[in-house]
Amino acid sequence: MQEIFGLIKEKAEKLFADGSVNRVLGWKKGETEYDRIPSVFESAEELEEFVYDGFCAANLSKYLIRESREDGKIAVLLKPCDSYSFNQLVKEHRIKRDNIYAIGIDCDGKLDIDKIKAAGVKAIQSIEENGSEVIVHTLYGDKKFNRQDVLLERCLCCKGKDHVSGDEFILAQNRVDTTVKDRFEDVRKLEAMTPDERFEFWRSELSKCIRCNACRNVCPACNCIKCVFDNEDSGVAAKANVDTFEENMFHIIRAFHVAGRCTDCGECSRVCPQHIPLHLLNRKFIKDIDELYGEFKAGADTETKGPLTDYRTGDAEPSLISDRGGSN
Amino acid sequence: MQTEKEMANDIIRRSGVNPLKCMKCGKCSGTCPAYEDMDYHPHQFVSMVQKGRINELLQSKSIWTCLSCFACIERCPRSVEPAKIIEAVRLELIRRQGCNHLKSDAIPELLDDKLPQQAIVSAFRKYSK
Amino acid sequence: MPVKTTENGEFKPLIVAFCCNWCSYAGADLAGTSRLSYPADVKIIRVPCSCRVNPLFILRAFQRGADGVIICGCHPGDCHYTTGNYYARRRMTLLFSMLDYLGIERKRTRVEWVSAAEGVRFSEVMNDFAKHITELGENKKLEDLRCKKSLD
Amino acid sequence: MTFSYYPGCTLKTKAKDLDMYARRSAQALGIDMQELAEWQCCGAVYPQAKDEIATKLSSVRALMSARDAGHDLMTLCSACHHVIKRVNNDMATDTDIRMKVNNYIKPELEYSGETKVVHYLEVLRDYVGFDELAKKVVNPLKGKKIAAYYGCLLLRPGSVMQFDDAENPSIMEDLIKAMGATPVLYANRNECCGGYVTLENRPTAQRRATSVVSSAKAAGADCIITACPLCMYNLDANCDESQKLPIIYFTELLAEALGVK
Amino acid sequence: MHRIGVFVCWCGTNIAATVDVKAVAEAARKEPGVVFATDYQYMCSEAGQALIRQAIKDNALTGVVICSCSPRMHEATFRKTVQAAGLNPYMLEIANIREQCSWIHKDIKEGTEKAIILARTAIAKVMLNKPLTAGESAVTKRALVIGGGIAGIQSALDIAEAGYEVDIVEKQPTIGGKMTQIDKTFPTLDCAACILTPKMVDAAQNEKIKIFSYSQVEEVKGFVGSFKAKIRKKARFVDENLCTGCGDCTSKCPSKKNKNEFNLGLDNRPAIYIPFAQAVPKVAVIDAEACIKKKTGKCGLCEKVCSAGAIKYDQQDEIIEREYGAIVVATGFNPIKLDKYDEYAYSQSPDVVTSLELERLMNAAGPTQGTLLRPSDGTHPHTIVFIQCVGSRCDDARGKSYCSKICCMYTAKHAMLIREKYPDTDVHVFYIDVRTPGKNFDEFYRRAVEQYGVDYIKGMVGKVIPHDGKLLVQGSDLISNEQVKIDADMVVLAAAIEPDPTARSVATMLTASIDTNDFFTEAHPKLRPVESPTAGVFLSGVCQGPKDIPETVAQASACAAKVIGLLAKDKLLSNPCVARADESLCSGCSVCQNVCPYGAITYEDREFRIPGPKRSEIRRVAQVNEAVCQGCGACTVACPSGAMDLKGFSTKQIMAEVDAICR
Repeated sequence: MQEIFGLIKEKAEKLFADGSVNRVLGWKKGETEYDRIPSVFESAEELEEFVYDGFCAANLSKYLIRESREDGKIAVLLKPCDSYSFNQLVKEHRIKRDNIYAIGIDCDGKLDIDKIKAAGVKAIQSIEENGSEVIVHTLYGDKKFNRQDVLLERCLCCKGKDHVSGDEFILAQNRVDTTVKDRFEDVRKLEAMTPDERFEFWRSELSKCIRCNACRNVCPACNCIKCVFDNEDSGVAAKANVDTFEENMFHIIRAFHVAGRCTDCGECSRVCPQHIPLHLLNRKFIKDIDELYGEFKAGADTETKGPLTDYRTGDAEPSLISDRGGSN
Repeated sequence: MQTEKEMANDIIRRSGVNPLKCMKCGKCSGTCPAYEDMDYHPHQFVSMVQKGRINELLQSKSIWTCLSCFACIERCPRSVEPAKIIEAVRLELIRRQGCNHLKSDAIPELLDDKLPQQAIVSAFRKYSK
Repeated sequence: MPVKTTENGEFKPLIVAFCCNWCSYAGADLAGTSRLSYPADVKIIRVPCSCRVNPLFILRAFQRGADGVIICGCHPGDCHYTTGNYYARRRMTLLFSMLDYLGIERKRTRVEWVSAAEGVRFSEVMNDFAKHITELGENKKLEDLRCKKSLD
Repeated sequence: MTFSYYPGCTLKTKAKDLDMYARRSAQALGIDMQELAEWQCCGAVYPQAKDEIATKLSSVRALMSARDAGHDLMTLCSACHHVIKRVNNDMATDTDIRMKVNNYIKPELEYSGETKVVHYLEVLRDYVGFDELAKKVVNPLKGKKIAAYYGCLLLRPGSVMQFDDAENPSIMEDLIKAMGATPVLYANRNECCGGYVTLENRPTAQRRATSVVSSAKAAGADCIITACPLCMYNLDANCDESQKLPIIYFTELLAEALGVK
Repeated sequence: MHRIGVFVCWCGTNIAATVDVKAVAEAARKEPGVVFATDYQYMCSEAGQALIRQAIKDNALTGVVICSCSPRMHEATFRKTVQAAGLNPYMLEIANIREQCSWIHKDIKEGTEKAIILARTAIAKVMLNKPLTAGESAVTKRALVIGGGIAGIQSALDIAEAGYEVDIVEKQPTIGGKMTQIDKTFPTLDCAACILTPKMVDAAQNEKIKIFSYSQVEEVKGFVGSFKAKIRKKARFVDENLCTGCGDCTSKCPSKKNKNEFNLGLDNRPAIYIPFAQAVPKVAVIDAEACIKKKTGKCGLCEKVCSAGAIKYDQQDEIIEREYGAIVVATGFNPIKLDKYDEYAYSQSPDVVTSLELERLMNAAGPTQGTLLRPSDGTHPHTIVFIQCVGSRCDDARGKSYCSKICCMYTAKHAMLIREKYPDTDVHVFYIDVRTPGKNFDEFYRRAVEQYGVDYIKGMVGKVIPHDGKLLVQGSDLISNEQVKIDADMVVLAAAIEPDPTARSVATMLTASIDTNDFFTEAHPKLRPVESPTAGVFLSGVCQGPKDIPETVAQASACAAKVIGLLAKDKLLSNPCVARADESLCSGCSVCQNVCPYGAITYEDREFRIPGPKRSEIRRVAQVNEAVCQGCGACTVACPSGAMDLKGFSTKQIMAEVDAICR
């Protein structure tokens, strides 16, 4: 990844030098060794702070909604999975494609600091990525991890290392495939539970919600000018959960609103301070859509009609759901 | 022992053919190059399997005379694929013990020195299990 | 919060029915004209088309104490607006599946296609749905617990 | 132009000529045919039933070897081409068969139909190009009236084989033209010769073979070319004496035209 | 401040017998915002309506709820009532306490309770009602007919007859369409030209009708009542106003070997030609690809012989802009190409022909002057085989899934005509089913069998083998359970018909919808069969689905009636309960546009103030064309931000209804 970092930086400098862009959207270091903040660099000098490593998980495409409306051209760095969100935003006319130079960059999976911390690592000084190893230097000595063991969940069911859009690509010679599980595995587990078990599962998860709106703010599909839940006129506006159903309602409707548009980038779950597995709601919709209406990958292109704005005369009836076996 | 209906269901499942798609136009039989060597013809296979008349088909000469030329599959306007049904009926029979149609000791007298290997291989695959 | 028991203590469910103006609402009218009864628990809201039914309405009804929600529209292919019920069908299928996934009883929601001529069917559908909801009992999982407490 | 090559059983025995001339011509045209190291007989008949798994394994192994070698898989015998191409299609489109075969073989990397299967003729058309081929002809077969016999296996079912227009193919006629000869069109060129039943039901095979050859003869052909050893045998051995025409592998004429016979 | 009045109707005993109407009025009066509530025996009576009007005035009501029968019964009545009292007609809600309450419940307590809830729900809704005004738009009193076949001509004639202007746009050099190529028509066997050409002349001579031949509609903008169309008039290199149709140029033209489209390529025509003798307009046209002058600059023979001076080699395409109130789609059909059906040897033998080609081979103006001869050698055929359903009723990618509907009848016609004219010719027809629903149709088919001895064989042909100048037809006879082989001289294929290839682009242009086969979709399959779902666009003829001539003409006239009904109006009043986009919330994502069945939504760039140094930004936002929107509400649910709402059924209103029921 080190050489990729170098290549990207070199490219960014060159783009500034030949004037083809006036800004670059990338990541810079935050307060900690594992905190990486999306950032707009406005000159080659500012690129000193630029960083690309295993913690640059943030999906930058959403920032383009604002940035692509600014003057001049902006270069953006897109990991393969980000390129889906990018396409989806182009499809929805939310970003101005002409003002963007999209660089597809290599990704060998992003690291989950919570998994590292869960292994009892404290007082982190620095983190070193070395091929399939991650070495955490702490005040109390080094701790080695197998990279695969500390990847974000979403990288374990990576949807592919190929970009679906981009003007140029900076890729490693040997591309690492991090896929080890089917992304619907966890959805299937939940489906196999009894309704009461599922209810308890979600009740305990969703009741943790503090309505901080981090999921909404990070989600590239949640890009409304004003969210219905913030709109006094919508009849559902609520700043905080007034009853136990409020958070259900918020999350169901949010998942419904992004259904057929969600690219499964997994940012919602990554940023949730309460660690609610929100991506399991989105994936349920994706799985249902795939099974009922044919496989659909939001953002795979910029033309295909989304499944909720399309239909077949022979579509399944809703009674399919109530006719499912089991209790209730 | 399976009933005819059960056999028919097995044949339908094994062949992957939906006989209900047939509109009974007879094009399969119209195009079949082995028609004259058959007692039951391709269109009859489709309708008899649909009706569950399997025992008659198991006795038929046709399951051995189908040339596997796929003309019926290619030309069927309803994508019914009659050749697959015929093969599924044949399998219904030859998968039973002792029902191999071609016995290996019968081979030598059938050979001539030009006969290609694939003639023998294919005959075994088609007619024996 | 609505009172959900009769004088002799039997459970009386609260059912909201969304009916499209052109087929199902007319079907309900025909049921009335033909004096075909169904439980008074069913309250109809008129919408132009089944595609006007927002998942928000359904969740709101549950939140406010409904025990069952049914959406009725024209039969697929007969939509007054040509395609509305096709979209409604996809939306509701996915929503219902999600509610099931969240552990909410899957028989509390239903979609039925009822034409303007199907007065008999409308009353049968409503009788059947009300029966199912009555069997399921009160919607403990989804109702507004806060309101319930204030009743105590 | 490098291909993994699957010759098949008959090309190692009775149809050595088909193979030999193909290799010589390929060399002349700059095609590198790399025979798969360990191939097994494809079975010569495509098992159509959904529950036939074992009979598809040898084809899948060949397909996997080609994939691992990183090449498209070239075939020459019509029967092998038919069987392997259709099994490949099953692996790509039928999840049930794919799962069962993979469970059985347990390969390191699951196989799901990635290999492209191309027939030698398709290589001539799509990779070499008939115009290019014509330029390399040193010995044009001027004046020869040649009937192409396609048979069933290369063409049908058209939706899977994707070889040529299943009812009105032209690939072999185009080859004949490229070699400087005159193609003869006749109606039975894509009708069955009855080859599969030659062992079991010779009278049918005789009737079919005669109808094919006589149709070509009536159209004025001097000879018939084919890509299939079974058709070759059948059209020759089972044709009525009065109707006989020379039956030749297309590769033999190709080698002759290219001057490498 | 809301001042709501509630009026509870007894409907005689219809309501009052199972609902305590006084209790309902009493309960309603206690609802917040209600200032007046009363009950009356018959609210819909003149006295009842007077009571409502008086109460509105006396109490300065801002909204009205009437608890009565179904709104489908009297909503319109009561709207007029409240309007007469000075209230906006949309400040009214009806609580249906008859059909959906008193008539279905027997227990008065239960009925009353439910009626109170229904009243409460209507009150909750009316509190959020907003005054709505139906939009008005002018109607341009002219219709555009796209396609000049029999369907288009008939629609145009009928519209013109009612006194309205009509433009016919036809892409060919002459109007007339497919019917000009047909020899005789079933089931009467009268000559197609004899009944069609007078209509073509009528159209040409009608003052109200303007024919744009050799032209295509390129763009349509606007909406019902006021469409704007751009028509490309292709250069024909002959001045239409000067040409007299004398034909001198065509006989002198040296470039003679060009496929004659009118005879389906069965013979040739010169580079400058008049499609056929009765063409309308009867004006020559130069085929630029065949013309020696156009290609090389040398020749110019036609210019020399033309005494009218009509030849204009440098003529350019012309774009004409016209306005219309209504559009008729009459784009028609074509037989499918048969190159994928070569088991029937269509591309291998000239003696295998399509049914339309046979029409030309039997027509007096055709390549053989009406004598049926084999295209290969010009001899009389003695055995002819007809094959039905070629490409129709197919499940595969080669053909069409539908029945082409006309083939059974025209094949019976062909068989009958051949047997009559050439009794020594054997005719065999392979069929799957013979479909003859139509007046005198089955009788016609039976005549072919019983009177003319046509041999109908139930079964399909598997292969046609050209052999020794003959065609060996091999097929199955399912009745006798045998494979039959017929040595035929000619084979005629009943090719499936498909919509004209322009259908798709015309549909896109008009935002009219088409089905998976490219046939235009009707607004309602049973009740609005000649209208497209897009207001102001009407369907005539085969563009909507396979039809024979009588059906086409009937539909064309029905279509004209609809157009006349529209053009007769001076102003169009639109339903005010339509969608509205809140620009401040719209993110321009296009999701609403994707689900709109009417193409009522377009996008515009608007400037918005934003915080920050830039102060403003341009955003793409949705606009609803209120004249086109029908108010289904599909967009409101598709829109995640709630920017799209439906007037009269707003999200807030429906939520209020839900809340009122669950209270």
